[in-house]
Amino acid sequence: MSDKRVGVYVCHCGHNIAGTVDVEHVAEWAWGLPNVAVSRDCQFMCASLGQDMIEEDIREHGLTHIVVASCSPHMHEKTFRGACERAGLNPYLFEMANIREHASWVHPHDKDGATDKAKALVSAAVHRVLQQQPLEPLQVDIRPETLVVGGGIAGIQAALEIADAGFPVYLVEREPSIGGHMAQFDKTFPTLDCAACILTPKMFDAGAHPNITLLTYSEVEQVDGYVGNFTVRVRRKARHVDESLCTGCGTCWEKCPKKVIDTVFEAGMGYRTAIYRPFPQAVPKYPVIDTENCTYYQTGKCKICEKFCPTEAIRFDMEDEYVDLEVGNIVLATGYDIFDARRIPQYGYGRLANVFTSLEFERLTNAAGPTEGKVVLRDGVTEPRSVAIIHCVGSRDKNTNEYCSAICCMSSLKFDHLVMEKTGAQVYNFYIDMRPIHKGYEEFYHRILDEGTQFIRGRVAEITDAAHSPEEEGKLIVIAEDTLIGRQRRVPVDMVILAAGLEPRADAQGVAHMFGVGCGDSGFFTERHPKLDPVATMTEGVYIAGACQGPKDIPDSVAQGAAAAARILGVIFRKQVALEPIRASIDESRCSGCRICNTMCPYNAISFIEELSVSRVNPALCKGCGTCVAACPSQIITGAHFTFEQIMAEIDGILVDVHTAPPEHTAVEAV
Amino acid sequence: MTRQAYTYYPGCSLQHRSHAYESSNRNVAQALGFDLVEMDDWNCCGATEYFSLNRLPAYALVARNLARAANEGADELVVPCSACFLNLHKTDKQMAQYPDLARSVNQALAAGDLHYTPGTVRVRHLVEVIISDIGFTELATRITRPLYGLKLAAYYGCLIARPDSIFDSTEHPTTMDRLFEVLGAESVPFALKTFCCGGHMAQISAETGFEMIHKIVKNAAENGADAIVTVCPMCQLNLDVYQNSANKLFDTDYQVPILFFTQVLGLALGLKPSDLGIGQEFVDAMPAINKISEVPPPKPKRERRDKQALPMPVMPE
Amino acid sequence: MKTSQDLTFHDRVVALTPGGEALEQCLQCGSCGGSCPAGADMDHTPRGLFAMIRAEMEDEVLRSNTPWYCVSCYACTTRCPQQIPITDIMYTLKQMAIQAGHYDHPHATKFSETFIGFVEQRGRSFEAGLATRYHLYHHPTDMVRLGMMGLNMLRRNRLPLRPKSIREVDQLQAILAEAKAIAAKETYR
Amino acid sequence: MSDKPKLAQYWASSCGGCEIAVLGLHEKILDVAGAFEIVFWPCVMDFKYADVEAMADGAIDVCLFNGAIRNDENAHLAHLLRRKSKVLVAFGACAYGGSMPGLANFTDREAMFDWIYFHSPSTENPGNVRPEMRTTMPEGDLRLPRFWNTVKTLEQIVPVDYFLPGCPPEAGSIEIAINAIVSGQLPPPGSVIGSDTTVCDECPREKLNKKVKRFYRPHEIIPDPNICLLDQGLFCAGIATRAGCNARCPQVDLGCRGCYGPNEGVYDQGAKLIAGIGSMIDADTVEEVEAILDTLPDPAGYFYRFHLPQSLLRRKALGNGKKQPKTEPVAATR
Amino acid sequence: MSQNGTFKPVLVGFLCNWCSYRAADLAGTSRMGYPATLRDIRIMCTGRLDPTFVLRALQQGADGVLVMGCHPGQCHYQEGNYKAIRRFALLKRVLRQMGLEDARVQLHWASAAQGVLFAQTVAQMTEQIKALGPLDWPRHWPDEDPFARIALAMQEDAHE
Repeated sequence: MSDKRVGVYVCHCGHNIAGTVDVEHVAEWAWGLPNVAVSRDCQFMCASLGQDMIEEDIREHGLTHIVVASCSPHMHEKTFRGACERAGLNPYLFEMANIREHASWVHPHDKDGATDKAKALVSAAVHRVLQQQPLEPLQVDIRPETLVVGGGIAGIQAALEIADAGFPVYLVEREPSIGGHMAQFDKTFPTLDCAACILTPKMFDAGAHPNITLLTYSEVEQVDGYVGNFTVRVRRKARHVDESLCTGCGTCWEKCPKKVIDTVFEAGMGYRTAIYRPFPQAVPKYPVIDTENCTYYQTGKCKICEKFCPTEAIRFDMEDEYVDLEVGNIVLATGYDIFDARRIPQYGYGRLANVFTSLEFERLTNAAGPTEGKVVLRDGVTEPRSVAIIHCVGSRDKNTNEYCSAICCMSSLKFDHLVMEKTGAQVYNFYIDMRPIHKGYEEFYHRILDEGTQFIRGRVAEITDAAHSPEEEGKLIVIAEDTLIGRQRRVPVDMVILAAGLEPRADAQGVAHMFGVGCGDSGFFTERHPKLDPVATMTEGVYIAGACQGPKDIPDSVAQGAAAAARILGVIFRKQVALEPIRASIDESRCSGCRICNTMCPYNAISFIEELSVSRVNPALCKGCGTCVAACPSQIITGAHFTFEQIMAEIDGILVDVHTAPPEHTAVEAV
Repeated sequence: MTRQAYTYYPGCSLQHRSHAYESSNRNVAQALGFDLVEMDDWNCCGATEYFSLNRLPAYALVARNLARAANEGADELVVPCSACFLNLHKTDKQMAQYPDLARSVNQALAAGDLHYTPGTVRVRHLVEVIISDIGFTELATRITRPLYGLKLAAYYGCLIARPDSIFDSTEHPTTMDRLFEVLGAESVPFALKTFCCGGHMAQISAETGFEMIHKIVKNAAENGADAIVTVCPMCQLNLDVYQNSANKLFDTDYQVPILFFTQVLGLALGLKPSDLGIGQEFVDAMPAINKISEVPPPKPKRERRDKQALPMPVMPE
Repeated sequence: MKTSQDLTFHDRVVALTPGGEALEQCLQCGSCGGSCPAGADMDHTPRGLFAMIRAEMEDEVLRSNTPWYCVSCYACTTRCPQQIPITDIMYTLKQMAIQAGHYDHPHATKFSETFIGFVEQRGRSFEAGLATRYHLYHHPTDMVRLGMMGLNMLRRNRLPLRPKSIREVDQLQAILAEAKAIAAKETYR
Repeated sequence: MSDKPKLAQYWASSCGGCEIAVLGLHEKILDVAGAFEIVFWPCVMDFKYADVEAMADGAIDVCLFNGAIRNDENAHLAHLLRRKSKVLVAFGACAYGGSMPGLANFTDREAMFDWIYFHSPSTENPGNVRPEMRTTMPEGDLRLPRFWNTVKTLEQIVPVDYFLPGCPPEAGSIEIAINAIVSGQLPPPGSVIGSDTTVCDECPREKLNKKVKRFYRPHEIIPDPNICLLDQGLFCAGIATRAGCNARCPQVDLGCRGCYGPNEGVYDQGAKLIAGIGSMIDADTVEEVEAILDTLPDPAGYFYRFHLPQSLLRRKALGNGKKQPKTEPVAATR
Repeated sequence: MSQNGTFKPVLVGFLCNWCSYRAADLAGTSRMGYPATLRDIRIMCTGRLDPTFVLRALQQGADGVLVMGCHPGQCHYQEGNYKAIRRFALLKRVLRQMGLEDARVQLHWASAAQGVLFAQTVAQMTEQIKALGPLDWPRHWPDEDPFARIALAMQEDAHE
């Protein structure tokens, strides 16, 4: 151990650390730690001056290990590893002590405590670094194919960007057509252009692109492998229509006698047939048979579609197929679900007929929707003369979802305009705060104000049909405190639109699990860094785009789709990617073959070699979590960079000032 | 499965102004084959009053009951009054949630040689006990006199629906409505089923109280209810005793009798109205009871769906 | 340990309410005021009161009739998107108003005090006594109407004239005395 | 005086099984007798402590010390033999890890005496007799060595050169050790003489993917003779126990007891059993996990059966974990 | 360890890299104060927590050990925290048998967004440990052998 020479650098971070922690004292004290050959304090370690100092000391003082006490390793570990590398030192012989986020910033009123803690953390890092080994990152090749999961606007954008750059893309969509939620909308804020007009060309491009393989009515079932080399199993649900023969002429669905409520595309507001194409602009144009509702599958009779199909494309015996795709990178763009407004029973959705959700209203107002764009009450004929739009339904509410759904203010303003344009009804908006925060949004708000909408600042307490006065009879009464006047108000209206929030897809947890990404508190997929890395995830090679990452509107979804594509293109062009060498390895000469570790690995990186009766780790599959390392009762699995010896040294180091001395001899009573 | 016997906390109201509830509870319990064993030397829960005056004594007052019930070896305490239920339940819950509170309360209890460990006694409302422990299937087999033709408004009041609903929802519970259907009666739509009866408001600010009472009675009457069914002596008192005062204030003449749920349950079990304390109410219940028919009403025809109408949102079962 | 003098009014309200910290999270959305069945009679909506608490308007808050109109229905509490225990805060405000001698709405207090007087004395409430004593002192003009009602109650066997007591009144009184003693020196977190 | 190396063997707090184990070498014991001059072995020959005290320091070439350190006498002999021996071997599980006597570290002296002399169902003690360090009799004072609160391993008292694990050490292991000593080809001091893998390596049972929904005690099921006992829910410490015994216990349907102690490099055998056994639990909620663990009573007893005094924590907390004031003797707490 | 007679506990924390370490970072960037009692060690996942680490920390003088990871269902490695739950439950049982109070060793969850929860957890545990007093584990090995101090010291050296 004597030939090891540790350099310790304690950062002031301006006043950030030095304001609380006695930085000079810590640096002085660190001279006394084992093998410390250099200990200095510095204003800003991350600045070039600080980095240069490390490099010079390595060269001049022959330092073999480096400790920097500054901020979180999530902030600058890479920076300092780079400095070590430039000076010819293996970057894994560097260790960081987090004395800013974990000390100075959280103990501002306890300078002594913060200084003691900083000393303990520095000591821990010094003890640990002495045990660290040089490691080499793992280089893996990147396949050029990309999988995009989800054919909404974010997924379409990502697929097109990559395909246009000349690389193959598989675009998987669970519904019969790509298009996503955007295809359900009529107008888009704030410009009020028609959603179909701007979406359809993109859908067509995606469908016709030579580099894009469209896998609609399909779902990913299994993901194996790692960045550059994923193997993905996709289930292609049986369409029961032979795509090579179908011309999309529409005879089948025109003849189909079975009508069912379309809860997906029409949001429960309209009907479709058992063999159906969700909407006229669908891509691909082929219909599917919904076997749960098709009369033939229920009773064995009917087959009318088959009879009328001019190209004999109907295939009742078609079965689900599986295809295995080899891809280098994955974009998750699985979108969102709309908040189920029944979870706020006081708003009466599902009980009071004329309470609609925003998605229902989108269909109502869509020229291709069930009412051909007429805004009417649930009876299908009556035009409302007064409409209330309730903001923040299932958003900003600890009882449902605590987050802001980001799009409801703007879509409510859009509804205001559409209702007034189509019916001339008086519109009331009940809101907590208005948040029109992007370019052109505030202007749109002003326009709607000009158009004569009433804005009542107050979260709606309840919506009831229990009238208290003649003018309330037969109406829906919206009860809220108008917080601007501090009085309770009862506003009778004909129609209520609930601006329901956005939620993670119901199966988001399962999808996250399958692709190895995390879900935050809200259930949306977690990005690698909320500010600086918003489309990458903790799993190398898996990216996220669109509303699966958090509520967002169309422009943001498109931007994220493109951003994910740009990240992936960068990786594809590099052809190789370096992986952190934090990997487990088994000393096979000492493995007893007890197989405790075999069930531990979530990535199936551990296999049991029967003939040798030992277990083995596939380093490319291992993600370095260390659960097998902890499990091994023989202690012969090594978790690189988080070895037993390193962590034990860190524990001893962190308690350097409280190491319990051998107990003093105490008098013992006579027996 | 129902137990043989439950430790029972009747509460003050059932001892005087709501005898009817007490007698119907006892007789229904007997008919259903379980005992309500009154806990020894219980004291008033303090209603909503004590918490307004002095927080800690209020908790201590309630906790004395919990501690004594625990000392009796009870792991459950069945309460028929919603206010008592809330106070007992809330004290137990908050003592568990806030250790500081539990410490102070137990410090006070120690003056009476008592101690209460939160979570020891599960406080339950009688209606929930009957519905969950016996269950609809079993209840259906016990019905000897179905309440055909009787239209009832299920009035839950606040304190079993909130702050923690003992049923399905804090806003629009439907469990008791299902009970009425099991009894053969019809449950009418009732928007104000969890709207407050006003509590002590009728005493301290009569007009405020009467307005609330009037809203509830009006909504039930307009939906065709023959009677409003409650689970709480306070609700019954307000809606019943002050119904005419409220009528006077609003110049209406609603006459909707207010019954306890054990009274209608008792009727369906074949008990005599007099055994159920019917007759003690201010708004006479007999006209409603006389509406009960021997034969089930004809099934309402399913309305044909209007071709133009839009589908209602699909409700999951 | 801070004493009440060191704390702001806001802090004291929070400290005296189990779960009261949530008060700091008020969004001023008005769900409470909209939900309140007695809201129309309140001089300030609960939301307004919370803003006043934040603004340290102690005097106005404790003189407000709002807490006294609270019917303890918990509608605001369950609907509050920030899960503020509003009903419990109303209890706290009533208690603080009484201690400050600030309330301008003695009916409710006197009703509560009369009610609790019986409970403290006997361990049970006493309806007949409550009605007569409370109205005799505070609403003597109402006695005629009340007398009629009392008679009706009596006729229906709903108004026993003899109060009941619990057996171990001593135990209860000892507990309550101790609780009051603790409450009197209630320390603030 | 012969030129043969001088051998001593001593029996501190232990059952004596280690002594028998040496005899278990059968005819090879004669080789031992032939190779060494036995200078101290109270179990088989008459020696007095004074004989040892009279030796020059370092006069003994090899001392095989078995038994844990339980009282002043054990400690005295440990120091004495250390001083007189060139090579001190902690022989067997008691000297190495504390073993059965070490399980007393789950309690303390007072509680133990109380139980043994007063409360145990098999105790009959009409005179309320209890051992005292000093008893005055007409003939004079009788003295007993002081009985300690805490059992220690030999290494916790004096520096030890080699450790020979096992309860008792297998004849094969003893032979290896003796041969090494005789031939002078000793491993570096401080080594444990034995294998550096675990019992599973020697166990012929077939190992499966370890997931259990409950544990069984040996009387509850008849195990499949070919399948790993742990896979069948029977506790076996083999996964975390140094190999060397040829998996004796698992071979006869009995889960490994763990007597060979932790594997090479392991600080705490119990911790490794917690990790290993804990990893097998097939449940995701705390409630389910607890329900499964309810079927494994006394985990600390199982996991530290042979090595409690040697483990990281070494003994159960005295005084309920509360720190005692420095002035008060620790032994006074119970 | 103690200043002016007040006991300031020393807690060793094992924080998972993805959730609770980031929660601690967030507590820092948001300047949420908490007592300077916790000294944290980063591990990639609570599934990496070797029970030996906890025992070592207690043996080396920690008054308590706080293990924190991602909420169940939110593990970066899918299910490492479930493995932690299982091993931890067993560890707790053993520690209980060793006479250790439950509050000394705790397992909690905090997502990367829960800086507040992280700070609260540290504050709460600090209070609990303060109430229990110092652990000072080696004092539980009353040393009756006057020579043993030397031996122990040598042994400690051997481990370094």
